[in-house]
Amino acid sequence: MKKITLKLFRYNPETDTKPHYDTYKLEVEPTDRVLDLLEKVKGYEDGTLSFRRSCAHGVCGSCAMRVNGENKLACKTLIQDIKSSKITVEPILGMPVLKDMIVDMEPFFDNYKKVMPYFINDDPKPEKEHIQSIEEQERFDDTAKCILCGACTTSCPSFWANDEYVGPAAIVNAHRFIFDSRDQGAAERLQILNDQFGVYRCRTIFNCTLACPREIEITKAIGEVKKAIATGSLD
Amino acid sequence: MKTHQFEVVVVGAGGAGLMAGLYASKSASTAVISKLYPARSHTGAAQGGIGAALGNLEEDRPEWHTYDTVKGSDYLADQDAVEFMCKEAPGIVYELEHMGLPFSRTDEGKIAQRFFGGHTNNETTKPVKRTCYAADRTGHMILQTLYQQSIKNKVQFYDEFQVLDIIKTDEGIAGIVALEIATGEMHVFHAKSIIMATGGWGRVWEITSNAFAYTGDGVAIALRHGIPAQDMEFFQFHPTGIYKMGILITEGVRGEGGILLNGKGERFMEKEGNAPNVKELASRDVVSRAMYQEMKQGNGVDGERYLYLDVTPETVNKYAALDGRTRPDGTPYVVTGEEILGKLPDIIDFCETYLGVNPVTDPMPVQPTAHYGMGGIPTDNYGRVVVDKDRKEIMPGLYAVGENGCVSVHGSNRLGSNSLLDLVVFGKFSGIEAANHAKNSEYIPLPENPTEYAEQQLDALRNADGDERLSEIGREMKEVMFEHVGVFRVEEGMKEALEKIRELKVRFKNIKIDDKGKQFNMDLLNAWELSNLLDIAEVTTAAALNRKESRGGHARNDYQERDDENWMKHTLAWLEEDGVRLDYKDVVFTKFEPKKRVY
Amino acid sequence: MALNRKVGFFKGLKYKGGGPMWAWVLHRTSGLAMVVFVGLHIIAGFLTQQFGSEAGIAINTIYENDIFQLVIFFLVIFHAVNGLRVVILDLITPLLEYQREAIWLEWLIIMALYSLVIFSVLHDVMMG
Amino acid sequence: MTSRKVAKRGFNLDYVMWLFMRLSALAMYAVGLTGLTAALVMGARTQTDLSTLVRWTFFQNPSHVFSSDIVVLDNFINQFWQIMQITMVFFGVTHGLNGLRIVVEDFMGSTIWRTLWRGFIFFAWIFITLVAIYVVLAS
Ligand SMILES: Cc1cc2nc3c(=O)[nH]c(=O)nc-3n(C[C@H](O)[C@H](O)[C@H](O)COP(=O)(O)OP(=O)(O)OC[C@H]3O[C@@H](n4cnc5c(N)ncnc54)[C@H](O)[C@@H]3O)c2cc1C
Ligand code: HEM
Ligand code: SF4
Ligand code: F3S
Ligand code: FES
Repeated sequence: MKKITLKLFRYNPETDTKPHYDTYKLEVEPTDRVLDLLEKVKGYEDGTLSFRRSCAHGVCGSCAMRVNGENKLACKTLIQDIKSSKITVEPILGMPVLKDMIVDMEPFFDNYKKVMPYFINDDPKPEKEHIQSIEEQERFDDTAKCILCGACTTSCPSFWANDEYVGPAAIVNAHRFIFDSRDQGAAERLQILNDQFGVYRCRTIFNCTLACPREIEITKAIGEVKKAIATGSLD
Repeated sequence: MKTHQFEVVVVGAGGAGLMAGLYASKSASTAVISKLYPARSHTGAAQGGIGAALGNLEEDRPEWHTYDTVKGSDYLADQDAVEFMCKEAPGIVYELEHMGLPFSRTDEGKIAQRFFGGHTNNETTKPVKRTCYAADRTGHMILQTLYQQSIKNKVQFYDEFQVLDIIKTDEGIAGIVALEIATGEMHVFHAKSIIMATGGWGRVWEITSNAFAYTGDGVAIALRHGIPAQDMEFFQFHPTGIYKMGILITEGVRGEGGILLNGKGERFMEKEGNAPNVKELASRDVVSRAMYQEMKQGNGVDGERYLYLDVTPETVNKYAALDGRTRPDGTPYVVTGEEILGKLPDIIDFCETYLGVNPVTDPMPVQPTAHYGMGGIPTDNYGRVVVDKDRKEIMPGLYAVGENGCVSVHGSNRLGSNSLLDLVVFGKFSGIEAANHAKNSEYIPLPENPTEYAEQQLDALRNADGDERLSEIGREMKEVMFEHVGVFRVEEGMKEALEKIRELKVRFKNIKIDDKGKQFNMDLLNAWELSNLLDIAEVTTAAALNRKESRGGHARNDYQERDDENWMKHTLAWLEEDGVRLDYKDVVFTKFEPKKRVY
Repeated sequence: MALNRKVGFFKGLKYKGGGPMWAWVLHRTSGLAMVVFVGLHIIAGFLTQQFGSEAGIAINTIYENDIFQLVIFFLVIFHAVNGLRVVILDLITPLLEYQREAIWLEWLIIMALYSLVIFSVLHDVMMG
Repeated sequence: MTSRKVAKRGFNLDYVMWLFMRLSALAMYAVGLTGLTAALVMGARTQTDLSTLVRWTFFQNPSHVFSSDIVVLDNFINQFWQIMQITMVFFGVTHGLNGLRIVVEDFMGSTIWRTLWRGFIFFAWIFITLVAIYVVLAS
């Protein structure tokens, strides 16, 4: 058992005009997740606390939040991995806050949808599977891991500065298809990303890569997309 | 209140809901309604893979798959449905691949396949590589792929809308009522066909691999409308959940050669009475029970309630040599740490994050975890809800697929990798069927006040100003269910549990809801979800109490044998004012006579 | 009502992004500082040269100040070295994997160069 | 792995400027290092102070370093160094002002202020470049 102070961002649109912070003192196990603490507060202290969660083990992407100033999945952050005994939890930046930790994810999904995030191949379907070598599959394996949690885009200073930027998550998902040897939509996607608010808004700041709970090499993926636009080659 | 009209409304955007939505939207106006963003659905948590007899690595046939599934189900599955599913399997896996699903590949560039418990070559009875996978995130890839295709095909989504009720008038199903979570506003979806695909209810139990959102909404809503739930006593406990947390360690780990060891370092699965033939690759109920027995005999690690799952190369290679295991080309099976890392990246990540253990160098502490509901809303092969015991009476316009439906292809125990298959196969056919139905029928007029019942429920909760804490009731339910309606069951325990559930239901009327607002009132919705869990817990316990035999996921200490004479039948349970009413329906047999199940 | 999504500069600075984010912030600041510095310098030179303007001389006198020099040298060195890191990482994508190492290396180089500067400036000050 | 090609994309200011920022950075390194080496070779090694050395590095103009101790200024008074100076000025000023444009556009939506800033930056660019070139050629 360990004593910690939990400081939570609170905002209720129906009663508050501006946000404030609430502080709770809790006894926790070192192996508890930040999500467990939120559940504890919600369950036993204040039922109005609102946040999204579902899978509780870092695969659904519901619970991206700022934990001690850094984007994390609340369900993938253990107390023992946080150095300080004071834990501050706030909503992710750059999206409108709707209530407590809940932000409006629509702008995020709108950007995602802009890059045509779906498989395109108009050839007649083969009788069985398309043949794809192990190496060809590994080419986009990293970016196919994305769970659309939004931690990357909302940690990107370029996105904070200009929210018209499609953001790293959208580029990651474009990358997943651009470099899929079975896909035929690469040219169109690159066209979309070669835009004022496309891939060149990325300033190689790396916050995204550091924030990604799936450990996707986002900046590298963005770099590869930039290179594909510049050279016209997908290798 | 807002009203929308769609020919087909799909409730739930997991694998089953998305597949149904995709197919329905080809010919009918379709809306997919989900309380989570589609990409958050729990299908994304599925790890190991999807079963289909492609035979990419060794000989395999859909008939073998059928037999294995029937055997795995302890002969309780309806064999016509199983045959149908296993025959469709290869085609549908190719279809997923054509949608862009990034499967792992064989050296030849085909879809890779791995071992999974209970899948065998029927001629040699050796395990067969039948489970198609994308590393250890097959479910994630299926969910993403289907969501992507839905975007491509412009399927209409209503994200973060919680469905609270189906509108059932004397004439039939007229639509559903949903709450827009962001605003607290009620929406009525007037529809000709409703497809329920709301997933499972593992949150009834304390240790579970299931998401917070797995609260059995679909089944509970159906129960409240006098629709029975089938085979609810059969709930699968997966052998390998992370100790205390329940997070799943895929069966794929054992498929890749992982070994279960007890506190003394013994490989207990090879003991007589467990599974001397296929050992770790026996079907899940068998392994879970063996583990439970080990722990009960004090063979847990350090006397605690967990065992080791060991996939370190030394252990894997040692036992692979003892078993004489070979690669497809006949060379001995030898793995390296690299290879394990490549095939199970997420598992390794989970273990490092939550346990601080690296599976490539250390064994993982595991215990059985509540995983999958074999039961659900009874349906036929086209997802149509069948409400009577003679399979005659279907409820026009109502469909159920995925984990909340019960076709039944899993009987009393599901084979690993058969659920993802179930989702896409039956999702597809119910989507087609629902659209057909819509084309050939008229809208049933909405009643005067369609949201009345849903609103009553919510208001009752909102205004409940008692002193019971939601979280406390939930905790007590989960504890008693895990203790007494878990891996092993006995009469007294289940009676105690049933009593407890009923007591909790009474106490539930006296809860206190802190949040009185409209927007994102998760407090209120969690209360509503808990009421669903309580209903399901009651039905499960009542059904289990009545089934006086051991079969598949339902193992009783007081009736240890399978009793085909009296119990080769599906349970149907109705939730009524004064408790649960039970009845039974026959199992469909085609080819396979019940045999004793040995692995 | 939802809260405004705008993330102001200072709110953004509170994000714990680590080395690369601070490098970016400094890069930006130093870049802007140099624009002002070089811009004024050119104009000052022009004024002095063409019109013998007092203002031009005044501006250039500020530049002679030791403290000012220490600051501007830091900014220039940082901008140049960090800029080189960014250029290399951007143009040779596979190197992006080594970004953590790149940050270390960058600071090593900056420190080395900057100590030369400090040494030189102090030396000048001492020697009068 | 099969090699796949896609047509090169059309003109996009942000892409061009992105590339320009990087190339001009490299160009400035090239000019700067040449200037520095030359200054050191030609005597600055022993005779001059730091800020003068930096002036030689970035802008090798005799009038820019009126107090220089470098004895043989003549070596710097030729067309080669004039071209070097103009290159430096062009790249430096364009790089810097485009940097300013990027920063401004990051923090400013498509309002009238953005247009005004763009105009201001454009004229500043023309003005400073011309002035600097004049200084180079006139001295
Ligand atoms: C950890 C784990 C690993 C697994 N691994 C495998 C595997 O390897 N192979 C295999 O075959 N199977 C596996 N399974 C089983 C399988 O993944 C699930 O049974 C299956 O994904 C269920 O899919 P579904 O579409 O029915 O439900 P889900 O994908 O969970 O979707 C449920 C949907 O319903 C929505 N919903 C629920 N309630 C409401 C409501 N009231 N109103 C509106 N919407 C609602 C949710 O938002 C969600 O979109 C695994 C399961 C788990 C938990
Ligand atoms: C060797 C010298 C220099 C190098 C290597 C260099 C490198 C760079 C690089 C790589 C960028 C990145 C732009 C981006 O992220 O898109 C940049 C931006 C910038 N540079 Fe330089 N630069 C140098 C000199 C200068 C000079 C002399 C000035 C000023 C006159 C200047 C002003 C700027 C500004 C204002 C920015 C924009 C900052 C931003 O976008 O955040 N730079 N520089
Ligand atoms: S790339 Fe990573 S951080 Fe970004 S949305 Fe995907 S999973 Fe989340
Ligand atoms: S943080 Fe932003 S600027 Fe690029 S490297 Fe990541 S997208
Ligand atoms: S709850 Fe699913 S990612 Fe945290």
